[in-house]
Amino acid sequence: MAEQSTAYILEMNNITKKFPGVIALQNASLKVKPGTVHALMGENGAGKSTLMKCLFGIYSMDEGEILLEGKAVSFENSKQALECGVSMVHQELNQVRQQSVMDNMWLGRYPKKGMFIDEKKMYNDTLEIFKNLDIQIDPRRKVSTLSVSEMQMVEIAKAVSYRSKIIVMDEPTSSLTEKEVEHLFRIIRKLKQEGVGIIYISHKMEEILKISDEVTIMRDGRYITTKRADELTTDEIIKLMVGRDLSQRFPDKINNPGDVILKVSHLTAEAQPSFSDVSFELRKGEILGVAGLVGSRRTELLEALFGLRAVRSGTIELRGRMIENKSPQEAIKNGFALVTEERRTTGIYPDLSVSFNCMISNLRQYRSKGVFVSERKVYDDTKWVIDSMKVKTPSQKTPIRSLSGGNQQKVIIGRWLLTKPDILLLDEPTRGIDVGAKFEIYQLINQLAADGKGIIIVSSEMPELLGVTDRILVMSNGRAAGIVETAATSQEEIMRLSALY
Amino acid sequence: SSDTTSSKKGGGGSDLPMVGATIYKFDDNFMSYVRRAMENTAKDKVNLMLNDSQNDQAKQIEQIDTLIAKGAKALAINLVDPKAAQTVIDKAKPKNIPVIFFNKEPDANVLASYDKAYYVGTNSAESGIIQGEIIAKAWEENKDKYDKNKDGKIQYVLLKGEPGHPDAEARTKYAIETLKQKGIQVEELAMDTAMWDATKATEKMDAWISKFNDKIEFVICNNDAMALGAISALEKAGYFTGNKFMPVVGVDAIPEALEMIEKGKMVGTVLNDAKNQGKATIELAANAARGKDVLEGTQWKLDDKKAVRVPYIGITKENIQVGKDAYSE
Amino acid sequence: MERIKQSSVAKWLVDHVIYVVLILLIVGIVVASPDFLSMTNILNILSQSSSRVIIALGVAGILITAGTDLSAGRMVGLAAVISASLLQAADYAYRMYPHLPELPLFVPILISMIATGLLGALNGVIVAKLHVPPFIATLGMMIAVYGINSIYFDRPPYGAQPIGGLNESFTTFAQRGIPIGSYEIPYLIIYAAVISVIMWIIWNKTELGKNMYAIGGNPEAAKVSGVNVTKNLIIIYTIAGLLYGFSGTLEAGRVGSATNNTGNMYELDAIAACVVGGVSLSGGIGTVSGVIAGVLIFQIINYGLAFLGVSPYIQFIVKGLIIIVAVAFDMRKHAKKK
Amino acid sequence: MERIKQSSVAKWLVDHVIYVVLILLIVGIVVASPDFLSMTNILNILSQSSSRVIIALGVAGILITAGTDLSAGRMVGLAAVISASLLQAADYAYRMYPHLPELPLFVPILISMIATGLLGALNGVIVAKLHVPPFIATLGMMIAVYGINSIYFDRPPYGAQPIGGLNESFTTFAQRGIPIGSYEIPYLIIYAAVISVIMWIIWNKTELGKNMYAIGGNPEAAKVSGVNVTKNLIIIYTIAGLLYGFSGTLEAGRVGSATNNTGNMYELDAIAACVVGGVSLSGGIGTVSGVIAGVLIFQIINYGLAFLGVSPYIQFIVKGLIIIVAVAFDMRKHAKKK
Ligand SMILES: Nc1ncnc2c1ncn2[C@@H]1O[C@H](COP(=O)(O)OP(=O)(O)OP(=O)(O)O)[C@@H](O)[C@H]1O
Ligand SMILES: Nc1ncnc2c1ncn2[C@@H]1O[C@H](COP(=O)(O)OP(=O)(O)OP(=O)(O)O)[C@@H](O)[C@H]1O
Ligand SMILES: [Mg+2]
Ligand SMILES: [Mg+2]
Repeated sequence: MAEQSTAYILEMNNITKKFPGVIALQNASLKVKPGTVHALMGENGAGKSTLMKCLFGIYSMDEGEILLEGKAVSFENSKQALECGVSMVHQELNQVRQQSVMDNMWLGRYPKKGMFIDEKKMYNDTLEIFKNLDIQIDPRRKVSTLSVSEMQMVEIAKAVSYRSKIIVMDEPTSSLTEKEVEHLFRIIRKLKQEGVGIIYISHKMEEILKISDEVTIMRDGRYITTKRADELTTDEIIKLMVGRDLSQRFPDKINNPGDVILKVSHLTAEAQPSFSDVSFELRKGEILGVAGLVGSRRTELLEALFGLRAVRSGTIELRGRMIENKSPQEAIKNGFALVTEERRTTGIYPDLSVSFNCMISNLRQYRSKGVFVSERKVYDDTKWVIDSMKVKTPSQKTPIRSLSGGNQQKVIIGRWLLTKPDILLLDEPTRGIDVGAKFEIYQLINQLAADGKGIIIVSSEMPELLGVTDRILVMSNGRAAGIVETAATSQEEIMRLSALY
Repeated sequence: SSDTTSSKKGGGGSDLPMVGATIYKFDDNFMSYVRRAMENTAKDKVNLMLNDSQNDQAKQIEQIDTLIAKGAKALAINLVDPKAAQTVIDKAKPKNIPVIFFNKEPDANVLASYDKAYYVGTNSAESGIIQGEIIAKAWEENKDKYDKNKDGKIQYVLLKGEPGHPDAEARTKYAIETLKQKGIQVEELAMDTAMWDATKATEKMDAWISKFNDKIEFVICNNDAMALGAISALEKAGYFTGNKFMPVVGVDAIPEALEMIEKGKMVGTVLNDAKNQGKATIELAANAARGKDVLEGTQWKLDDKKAVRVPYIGITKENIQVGKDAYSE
Repeated sequence: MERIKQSSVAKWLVDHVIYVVLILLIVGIVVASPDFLSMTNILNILSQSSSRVIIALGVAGILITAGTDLSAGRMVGLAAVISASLLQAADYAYRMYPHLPELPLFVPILISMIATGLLGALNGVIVAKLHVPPFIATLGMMIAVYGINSIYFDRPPYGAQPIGGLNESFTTFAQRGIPIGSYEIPYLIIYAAVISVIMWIIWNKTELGKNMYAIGGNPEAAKVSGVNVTKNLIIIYTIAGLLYGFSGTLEAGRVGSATNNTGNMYELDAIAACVVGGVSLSGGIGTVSGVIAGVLIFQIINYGLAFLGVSPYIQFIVKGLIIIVAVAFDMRKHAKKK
Repeated sequence: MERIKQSSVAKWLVDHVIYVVLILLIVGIVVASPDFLSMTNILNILSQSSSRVIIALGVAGILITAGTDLSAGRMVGLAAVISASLLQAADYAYRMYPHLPELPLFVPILISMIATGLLGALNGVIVAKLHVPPFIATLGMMIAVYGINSIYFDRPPYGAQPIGGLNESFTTFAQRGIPIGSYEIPYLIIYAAVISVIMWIIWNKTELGKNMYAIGGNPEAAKVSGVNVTKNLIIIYTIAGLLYGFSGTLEAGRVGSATNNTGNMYELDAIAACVVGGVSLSGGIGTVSGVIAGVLIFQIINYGLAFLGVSPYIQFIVKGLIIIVAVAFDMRKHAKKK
């Protein structure tokens, strides 16, 4: 018995955790060997993050035991966890945006010289860590000026820098490009060699099979099974996660692009540096992908189309009519919808209910008797979102804050679908969404396109772009590097165009 | 309009000597009359710079710094906190600037410590004493009506101004002491602060009426605003109609209180003679600013404490005209 | 199943702890003084709470947008002074406007409400258009409104005298009530009830209300969701201004007089009552019933302590402690380690 | 290259607009009254700002943690009363403690600071341990401290009399200064300068300071990074309490007397000065130099308006408007559309 348990660096046995109205974990278990990458998989809301938060002292578990190197532990707070050699990359970015990168790196463990903080050491150590990990970010920059992917790299660097025995990575690659993912994998392999146990949570199947040694699968808060990664295939994992077969990753295309509905010509942003001289056309019923490296200004392009960002020059033509979209209200009136990239800052209303989060963009349609909002219609629409997107939530009244990350994302997509847009702008729409739900979202996108909507998807997942779009606009350093037909292109061509400027 | 601060806007340029004045609280109803009298007296005599100390002694000290920096030839100071007089003198004395304190009296030894310091005003105790006298007189004359429980004692409730405020403390203390000195037995049913405020007074009175009902025989208020608030609560509870009556007294003789006295809803109040306080203050200050003897060409006399005393006057229905005259111009 | 039911009662209690506090408070006072539980006291407390509820509902709307309003009290004062000055009885000797005919009641009320409504709108413009933080915008407004009110108030011939001698229709409007049995249900309570219902509808049933919660819940997201943040904020601040105006006229009528200091610091009481009633200062959260409960708690503390005859200084200490304890108790629903 | 340089000057100006406002304000007053620019006036303004800077620095630390402190003013009052009561001259007739020997200056200062420091710590405990929102915790404290102070203050034999007759060493400590040429640099300025330097070091060079910014910027992040949020908050509230205590003794000494009303509403001025000086009410942002600039702006407005002889009521209006305009101006650095 004793021998067996020392084989594991971490054992979590029969963990149960209840929240008001939901049982998030029910006898969940996880056993991690040193020097391995242990993938933790499950649908959105399966309880992966909750299990990790119990480990890290953020939540206290109701039942169960945690053994770290064979010794029972139960951390009161994150400080204890960190001190005992457990560190974590959090699913939701947890940084103090007003402070510098190095302030964030050393938060909670500042190096000191006498009474005072040793800024110089902080700077040098940060630089050292970044150099080791091959990250090019000035440690003195304010976090608020970083791009999402840069923030994520800083989070990873920080977790690694604790020199922990266990590193939990909860969807570390959700905002990273493939190049950066490769980079992360190099870091992980190095850590593995040093005997660190890594718990890796991700919804990206390719990554899992590539990097992990063992896979534990959870469903509905319960432990399902643990298997060696090389014994598994993508389809098997999906089957274990979802509980049924899912033979295809992408649904068959059913849309037929028609006439041009949106014509963007020589669009240039007001505040430079940003995108400039971007031209493209979007047809009715077409799904247009936007590819590019991080920082290639794809997000800013969508923001400009939606009236969130001022335009210096260029035109937007909707069905032959010049439009301006000076504000989101105007954009919505013109039939645009935008699912933003940063769910937390520009998407959810954390303390408000799922139902509120669904209906807020669609208020005009709920006015029944004159000025009053019809509860009935709100209820029905919310129900539609929950059912058709398979949102896991205890009720419509639950604050969205307590939903799992992926489920929050589904609600936001649902919110915009309710507005029945003609042109749907999606910025990384499947970030953090499980395979099953992704399939459902692709199906929805297909259906919308088949109904004659125009759809623009910004994505950093190449297979996704290749799997669902009709054409792909490749952005490079703020400029349009080219537009390719999806059926006739390849990953290599897109990569080449991305690096054009 | 009355809101000009200096009789010559901008101050500096005038060839009249500058008198710097601070008012402890500009919108205090009594001080607004003193102020008006000061402004009227100051015309063509001095260049008067008025400051609103907003009931904050620290602010007043700062205003005095400003006035001295601005070149005031004399100061007319309505202290917020009478014990701060020493600090004022410490600032004025080295620069040899005369100081006329008014309305709030500094300690005698402090006043004596600077030969160019004077006082114009009453003493706070007097308003309490006069209020006590009004109560005593009304009580003796209407004992059979007022003494509801016929025990010969006044069961009173008292609405106090801001605790710690010199006027509130003095009025409370001396009104009751005066009654006792006159051999009238008193019993305090309740005392609470309504912070000089009519609204708060109404609410406290609501609670007391509900609690004591007919046990209350007298309502004593540190000022008229609270008296009016109390009357409002009493009216709501059915007083002043039929033969249900409650004697209420205040201090200040504000117009509405006079009206209430005429209507018989209030027994009396105490008039503080604003016109003469303001006039005397400026006349003394003007003389001081010119380096003359402070009393030169005035009707005033100094007592042994270098103080000009302007008396309080008790106002009841009998001499209501005295109160009204204070508002006729 | 059994267990779930049990815990859902417990959950209800925890979620509505503020009502529990309210009841405990009443029980406490009644134990100390059994005659507290009289119809007179209840009506007194309700009518004293009425104008406060109206102010608090105005402030609460702004708090829900993650704003704040420090100018509330001064606006109440302005409205009180304006309406009192226009509603003095014709035979009163010290009228501010000696030759003004007696106006029908609604005219001065309307004028007051328009004045404070416009100032409220100005608050909204400063916050929403100039992006001045609400704390500063309304602090500046609070100071300036006091200045304006003082200039209006402190004028010859009577100077800074309380404006009294209000005409009968006005005092009736604010002081009397509907006789029911041997009691009179004060009109004040009815006004507060009507306004509470209107606000409940606005908050829960209209686009404006939903937008209000959205703006407070996440302003960035609201912008992306197509909420016209500027317009909605201005409307919300304007409504608050209108409520202050109405409440100010009630204050003048209720007390029978007004000064430029009427309403001083009411905003602090109102904000505190809102927070005690569960409105979040960081926005997005709050209910009409919570606000009403918060105001009642404050008023019961005030009234109860005076009724018990607690010495004034001790009253301050007890009041401070009750506020803290009540909210600490309420916070337990969020605070337990998850 | 040329353009970049140019725009970086513009950027600096936009980022430091508050200093530009300060200078514009001074220029404005000097134009209206050229004799404003005298050494006396400058020293007056600086010494008047001194105790306010000390209070504002205490409040600012709390604001940076996304808290607030409404009890600051009342704590200042408590410290003023305590220190005044212990520092009355031996020959003064109305001493609170007739038989107390004249104490060395530091004893009463220390006692006052310990009292307010403990109350500050209590604020911290209520906020950090009981999770009461800072607004309510410190509102309750503000009311309770006033009660406590009043009980201490209003005692036999002299009752609620302002505490005066302070001994010479005390008034010297707060009213005098170091003679330089024909002027005297008030000690007050030196105290404020020393405290500002200390606070600058704490905020920028110590772990406590970094944690303070982190707690305000993102409390979740601070917690998961192993920051002991509770402990740090309690320390920050305690430091604020200590500062209020010191400032309170200075107030008593400067004014030469103290009452239970000393310090009333100082917190509002302090919070406003902090915000004008760029401290964010939502936490995480603020600098010592900004706080000092904020206090100076307020004091220059106050002093300048009085110096110009603007009528008091008009002063309120002008002051309110300047505050709004200054901050609106400052906000332009954030508000520009992307
Ligand atoms: N603080 C909370 N309060 C209430 N319920 C919660 C809370 N946190 C999580 N839950 C619930 O617990 C369940 C598990 O959520 P968790 O975040 O662990 O899922 P996950 O597996 O990480 O999903 P995802 O892949 O979407 O991140 C969900 O049903 C969620 O609604
Ligand atoms: N160098 C930078 N400095 C400051 N902010 C940046 C920088 N690069 C990117 N950002 C911010 O990050 C966000 C995303 O950037 P951008 O549009 O350039 O990238 P993207 O290619 O769209 O990335 P993604 O595909 O991940 O959305 C933008 O809001 C932008 O303001
Ligand atoms: Mg998760
Ligand atoms: Mg009797």
